Amino acid sequence: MAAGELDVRALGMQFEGLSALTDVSLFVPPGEIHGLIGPNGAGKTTMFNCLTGFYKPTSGEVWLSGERIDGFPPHVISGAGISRTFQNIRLFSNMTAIENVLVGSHGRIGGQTGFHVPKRRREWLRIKGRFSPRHVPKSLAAGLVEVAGAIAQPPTVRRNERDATERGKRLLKSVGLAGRENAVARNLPYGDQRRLEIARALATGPRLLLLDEPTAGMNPQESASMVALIRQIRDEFETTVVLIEHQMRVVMGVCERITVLDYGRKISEGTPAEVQRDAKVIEAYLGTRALKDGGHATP
Amino acid sequence: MTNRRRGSRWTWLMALAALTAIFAVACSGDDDDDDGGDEAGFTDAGYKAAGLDKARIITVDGDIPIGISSALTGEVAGLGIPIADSAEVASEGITVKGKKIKWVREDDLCSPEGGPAAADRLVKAKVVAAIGPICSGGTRASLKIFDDAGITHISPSATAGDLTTPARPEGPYVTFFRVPVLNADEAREQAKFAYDTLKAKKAFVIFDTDDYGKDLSAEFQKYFKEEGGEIVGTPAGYEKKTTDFKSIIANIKAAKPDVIYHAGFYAEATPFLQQLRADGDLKSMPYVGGDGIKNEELLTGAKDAAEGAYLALPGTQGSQFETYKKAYADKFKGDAETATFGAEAYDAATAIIKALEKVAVEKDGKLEIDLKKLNEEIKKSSFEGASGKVEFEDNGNRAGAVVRLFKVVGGKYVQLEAGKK
Amino acid sequence: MPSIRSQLQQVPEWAHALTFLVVGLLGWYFLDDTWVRVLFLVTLYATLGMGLNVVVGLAGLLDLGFVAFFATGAYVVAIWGAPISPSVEGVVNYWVLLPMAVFIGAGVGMLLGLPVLPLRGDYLAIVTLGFGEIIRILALNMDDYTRGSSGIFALAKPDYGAGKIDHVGDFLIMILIAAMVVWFVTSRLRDSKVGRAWEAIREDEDVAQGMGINTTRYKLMAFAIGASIGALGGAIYAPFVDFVAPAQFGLIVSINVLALVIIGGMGNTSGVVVGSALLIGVPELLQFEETANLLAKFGWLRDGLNTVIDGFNAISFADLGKLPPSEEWGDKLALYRFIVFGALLVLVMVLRPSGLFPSRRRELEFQAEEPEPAGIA
Amino acid sequence: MTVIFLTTAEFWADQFVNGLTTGSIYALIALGYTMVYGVLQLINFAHGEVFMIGAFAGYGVLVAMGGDDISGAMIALALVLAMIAASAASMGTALAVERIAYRPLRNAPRLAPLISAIGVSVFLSHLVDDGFLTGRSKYYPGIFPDGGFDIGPMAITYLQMFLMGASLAMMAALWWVIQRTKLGRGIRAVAESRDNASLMGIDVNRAIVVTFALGAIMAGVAGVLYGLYYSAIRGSMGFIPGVKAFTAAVLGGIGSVQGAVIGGYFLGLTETVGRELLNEIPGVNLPNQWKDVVAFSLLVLVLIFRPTGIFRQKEAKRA
Repeated sequence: MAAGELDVRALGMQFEGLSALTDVSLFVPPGEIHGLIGPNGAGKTTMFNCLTGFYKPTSGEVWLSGERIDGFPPHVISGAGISRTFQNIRLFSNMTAIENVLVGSHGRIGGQTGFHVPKRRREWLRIKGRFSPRHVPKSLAAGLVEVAGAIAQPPTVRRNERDATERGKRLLKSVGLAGRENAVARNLPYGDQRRLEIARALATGPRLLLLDEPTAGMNPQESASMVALIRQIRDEFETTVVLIEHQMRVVMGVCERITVLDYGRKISEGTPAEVQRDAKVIEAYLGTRALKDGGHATP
Repeated sequence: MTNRRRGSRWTWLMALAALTAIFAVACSGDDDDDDGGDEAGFTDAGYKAAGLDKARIITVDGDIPIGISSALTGEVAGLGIPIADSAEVASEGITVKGKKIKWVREDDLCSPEGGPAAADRLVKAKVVAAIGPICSGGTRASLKIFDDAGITHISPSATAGDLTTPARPEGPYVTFFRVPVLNADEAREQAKFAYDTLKAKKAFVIFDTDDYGKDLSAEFQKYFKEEGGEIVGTPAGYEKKTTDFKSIIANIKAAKPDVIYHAGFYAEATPFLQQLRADGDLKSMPYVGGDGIKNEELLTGAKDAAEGAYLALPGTQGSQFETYKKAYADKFKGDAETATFGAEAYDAATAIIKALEKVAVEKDGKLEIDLKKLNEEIKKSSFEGASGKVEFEDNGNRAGAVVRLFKVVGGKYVQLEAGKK
Repeated sequence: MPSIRSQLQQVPEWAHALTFLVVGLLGWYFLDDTWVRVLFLVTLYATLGMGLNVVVGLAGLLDLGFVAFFATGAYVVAIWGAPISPSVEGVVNYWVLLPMAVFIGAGVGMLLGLPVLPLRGDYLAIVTLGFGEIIRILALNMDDYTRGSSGIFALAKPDYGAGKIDHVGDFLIMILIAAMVVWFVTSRLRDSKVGRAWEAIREDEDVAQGMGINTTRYKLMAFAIGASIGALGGAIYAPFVDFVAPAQFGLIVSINVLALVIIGGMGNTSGVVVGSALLIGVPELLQFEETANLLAKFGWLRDGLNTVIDGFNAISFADLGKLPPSEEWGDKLALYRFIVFGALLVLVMVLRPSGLFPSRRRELEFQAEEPEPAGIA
Repeated sequence: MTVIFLTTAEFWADQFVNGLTTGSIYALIALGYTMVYGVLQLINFAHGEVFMIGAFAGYGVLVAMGGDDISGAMIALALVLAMIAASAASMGTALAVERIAYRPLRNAPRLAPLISAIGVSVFLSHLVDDGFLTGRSKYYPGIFPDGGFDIGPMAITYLQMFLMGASLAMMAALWWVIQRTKLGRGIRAVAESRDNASLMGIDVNRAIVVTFALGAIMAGVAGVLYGLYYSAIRGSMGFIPGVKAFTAAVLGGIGSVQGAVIGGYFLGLTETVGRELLNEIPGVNLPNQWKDVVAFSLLVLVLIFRPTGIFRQKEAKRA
C-alpha cells in the first residue's frame, strides 16, 4: 500500500473484437525500475495508454498506491500520480522548455501536491459519469475564481507561479537542462527533447513514471547517460519507474525486474537473468529477432 | 476514449430535449392580442421631441436638397428604383423661389439595417425633407433618426399599421407622414374579395416573416375570419431569399383551402408560384397576393405560372396621373402603369415641394427654410395628386383609402371591376 | 532582416494598447461624427476579435458561430432595456444589464460549448456555424420575446450620472474603455497558468490531458470568456444602433470577426486591431464622399476599360455592362465591398498565411511544418 | 390558433418525395465536400459557389436555346447541353479556385486555407449578386413537361423522377470512376496517405485536381437540377445547400463517398419529414425555417454520439 505501488489485475483491452491486451497482471513494488519488453505489436504502448487513461480498459483493474484508478480520464489519473513520456516525442514544440515543464506542474500550482481520489467521489463517478448538475455550481465557482485570479494576479497567485517556475528550473537542472529554460522545445537537440519530456512528466509529481522507449534513436553514449538519469530520478524523486525498451543493453542494465508481453499476453516475468533464460521469451524473439545480451531487439 | 463520455452525453441530450420543449411551448403560446391601436394624433410632446416646438431654421445655398431613401439595389430594387424615379419627376420644370430641387438618393435596401444608415447619410447631407424609406421595417428603424434631426419624411409605400402608433409616450413621430393605403385597408378589401367574389370559405396563408408580410397576413386573417371564412392549416412564414417552397406546398395540399393568400414580395412569389403551379392538383387554385407582389418582374419571372393570380394595389389614379405618367416616361423611359407606388412617390414629392413653396424665405440670395413650418405645411397638404386626393390624418396617415384589384391575364395586369373575378 | 514587423514585436504590448487608445481619443476629439462612427465600429470589432482570439488563437478552437454571443449580448440589453419589448415590463438600468449580458453570454457559451467541445477542429467549425444560424432563427421566430424580424428599438440609453450616453462620440469612449479592459483581461489570461493550459491544448490536446489538464474545463473556460466578450460587444452595440433585429446577426459577422483575427495574425492582440481597421474600417471608408471624389478622377481608366468591354461584347454572346462614370465609382465600390472583401481574404492568406502580424509562437508554428526531429521513424 | 392534424397519407407521401428530391441535391453536392475533405482535410467552403456557378451556366444555355420556347425533342437536347455546360463551368471554377486559393496554402497552418475558402465563397457569391445581377434573381424557364404518375398515395412528377434519376446516375458514374479506374485508385491512394501515394509514384497534384474536378461536375449538375426544380437562382443560393451538404457529408462520415450519398438523403428526409413530425406533437408549431434548426440539431446530436458519422464503422485514426 506504499506510495507508488502499481497493481494491475487481469487487464484486457479490445478494439472492435481485436484483443490488444488479454488478462495481463502486473505488480510493481514502490521504487522499482521495471522493464516492459516484447516484440513490436505486443501491446506495450497499449498497456501504457490503459494505465494513463488514454484508453479505457475493457476489463480488469488498475490500482495505484491502494486506489483503484482505471476508468478515469487522463487528467484525473495524472493527478493520482501516474505520468508518462511518449515513444515519438510529444512536446509542446512551440513552447519553451520551462513552459513545457510548467504545463506539467499545472495541477500542482496553487498548493496542491498530487491528487487523491476520494472513495465516495470515485464510486459516484463510476455510476453517474463525470457530469452532474450537482457539481455545476462548485466547478463554476472554481472556474470563476481561477479566471479572476489569472486576471487580477493577487500576491498568492504570483507567488505560486514564481514557486512553480523555481521548481521547474530545479527540475530542468536535475535532468541536465540547466540554462536551457528559455529555449523553444522544437529547437532543442534530440536527446535534450527526451530529457525535457521526462522533466515535464516529473513536474506532475508522479509516484509512477512510465517511460516509453526513453533511449530510442540514441547512440550508446547517450543511452548510457539516459540510464544514469533514470536511476538518478528514481532516487531523487522516489518514484516507481516502468519503462518500455528495445535496447537490451539498457533493459538489462537498469531494470530490476522485467515483464515480457507477446500478442497482448504476459509470457514471462522476473529478473533480467531469469527472463533471458525463459524458453517462451526466446521463442517469441526467435526468427528475425535474436535476443542476445547487449543485442538490439528490433530490426 | 469515446465511450467514457457516454454518461455526459445522455445528460446533455436530456437537457437539449428539455430546452427544445421549452422553446416549443414558448413559440406556440397563443399570441396576437390586438393592441387596440388607439388612433392618437400628434402631441406637443411629440413636437418637442423632434425639436419642432419652435422654429428650426436651416439655410440653403444653391439647389434645395431633398432626400430619397429607397431600395436602389438588392432584391427589391425593382420596386425601389421606379419609386425614386417617380419622386424625382415631381420636380420637373419646377423651381422654388428660383431655386431648383436637388435630389439626394440613398439606398435603404428595404431593410431594417439599410434604413437607418440611409437616414443617417441623408441627415448628414443636410436635406430639408425626404421621401421614404420605402419599406416598413426600414422606416420603423429610421423614424427616430429623422425625428431627432427634425426632418419631415413622407413614405410612399411603408404600410405597416403600427408605424404611426409607436409605443412611446410622445405619441406618433410628428416628422413622419405616408401616402400609401395601409395594410389593414388592403387586407380588408382582399378578404372581402376572396370571401364574397371568389366564394372562398377556407384560406391558406403564406407570408414573408418581415414586418410587412407579418402585418399584412395578420390583417388578412383577421378580416377573413370576420367575413365568416376559416384559416386552414398553419400560416406558413418564410424568410427572404427562400427558394424551396415544396414543403409549404405539401401543407397547402393537405389543408385543402379554397384560396391561397400570400403576403410577401415578388422575388419569392415568383418561385412560389412556379412551384405551386407545377403541382397538378394546385394548377387552378385561386391565389391572392398583396401589393409587394404586384410587379412587372413577377410577370417576366413567373410567366405562365403567374396567370390568373389576383393582386391588390392600394390607391387609385388621380387627376394628376397623366401628368406624372408623361413626365416619368420622358425622363426615365418608365411606364407609370407598372411602377408600383410610383404615383404615391410622385405625390409625396409634390407635397414636399408645395409646402416648400409656402415656407421658403429668400434672404441674401439664399433660402431660409423653417423645418417647423415645413412640417406644418406638409401636414396641411390638400391637393389632387397622381394617386387621388392627398390629405393626411392627424397621425400622419393618408386620409381616405382606395384599393384596386388586378388579375394577371395574358401576361398583363388587368384591373378588376368591383365584384367581378 | 530586421523588418518593421519584427521591430514592432519588440515594443511591449501595453505600448500598442496605449497608442491605440490615444489614436481613438484623438479621433474622438478632432473628427466629425461620420469618422467617429467608423472608429467605433473598428474598435467594436477589434474587441470582438480579442474575444474570439481567446477561443481560436489561444485555445485553438475554430468557432464559426461567434455571432451567437454577440447577438445574445445585444438581445439581453434590448429585451430588458427597451420599453417596447413584448415579454418584459419596464426597463432595467443599463449598468445592470451590461454585466448581466456578459454573464448570460458566458452561460450561453458554456451551454453551446459543452456538447460540442469534444469535437475536432473542422467539425467544431461546422457545428458552431450551425449554432450561429440557430440563434438567428430563434430570434427571428420567437416573436413573443424578440419581436421577430421587426426587431426591438428605442432602447433606454446608458446613464452616466451627468447625462445620457446618446451620441456617437459617447459610445466611442465607451467601447474604447471596453476594448482596453478586454485587452488587459485577455493579455493577463494569456500570460497566466490558464493561458498556458490553453496553449498546451492547442499544441497537443491528448498530451495536455495526460499532463493533468482538465481539457474540457479549460476549453469551456475559453469558450465562456470568448462568449462573454462577444456579449459585451453586443451589449454596447445595441444602444449604439438603437435597433436589434435578427438580420443584423448573420453569418457575415462571424466571418468578419474570424477573418480579422486571422488576417491580423492569430494570437496577437495588436494584430487584431490592425485586422479590424483593414476589414471593417476600409469598407466603411469606401462609402465616404471623399473617397468618391478621389475616385472620380479616374475617368480615363473607365474609358479605356469600356473599350475593352465593347470589344469583348462584339466577339462573344456575353452582354457585359459598361462601367459606370467614375463619379459613381465610390458608390459602386461601397456596393461591391463584399467582392473586395472576399478577394482580400484570399490575397492576404495566400501571401501571408500566418497573418499580417503573427504572434511569435504562431510564426514558429508556421516556419517548421516539417515535423518531428530527426531520428524518429 | 387551431391545431389541425395533417396526417393524410398523401401529405406524408408528398413530404417524403420532397425530402428525397432535396436529398438528391444535397447528396450530389456532398460528394464534392467529402472527396475534397478526403484528400486534403479541407472544408471547401467555396463548393456551394461552385454549385451556384453551375446553375447559372445551365441557365445561360437554356436561355440561349430559346428559354420558355424550347419544346419537343429540343427539351432533352437543351437539358443535356445545360448539364454539360454547367459541369464545365463548375469544373473551371473549382480548378481555378484550387490553383489560386488552395494550392499555395497546402502546407500552411490549418486555418489559412479555411479562411481563403471563405474568402472565395464571399467573393463569388457577391460577384454574381452585386456585380452582375444587382441583387436580383434569375428564373429557370419552366420547360420541363408537367405531369407525373402516382404510386399508391405518392404522386411523383416527371421532374422529380428526372431529378432523382439524374442524380443517381451521376453518383453511379462517380462511384465507377473512383472504384474502377486508375484515376480513382490514385485519388483513393492520396486520400489514404499523401506521402505514401507520392512514394508510390502517384502524381499527388493531379489526383487532387481530379478530385476537385469530379466534385465540381457533380455540383454543376446539381445546380441545373436545383434550377429546374426550384426555379429561382441567385449568387447567394449556394450557401445554405452548401452548409447542408457538408452536414450531410459529416452525417455520413466525412471522407466516405457512400456516406455522403446516404447522408444527403437522410438529411433531406429528416429536415422535411422531421419538422412535420415534430409539428404533429400537440402544441408544437415549428415554422418553415426551422428545418435548418432541425438539420443542425441533428448534426450536433450525431456528432456527440457518433463523432465519425452515423454510417462509418471505423474509429477515426488517433494520433
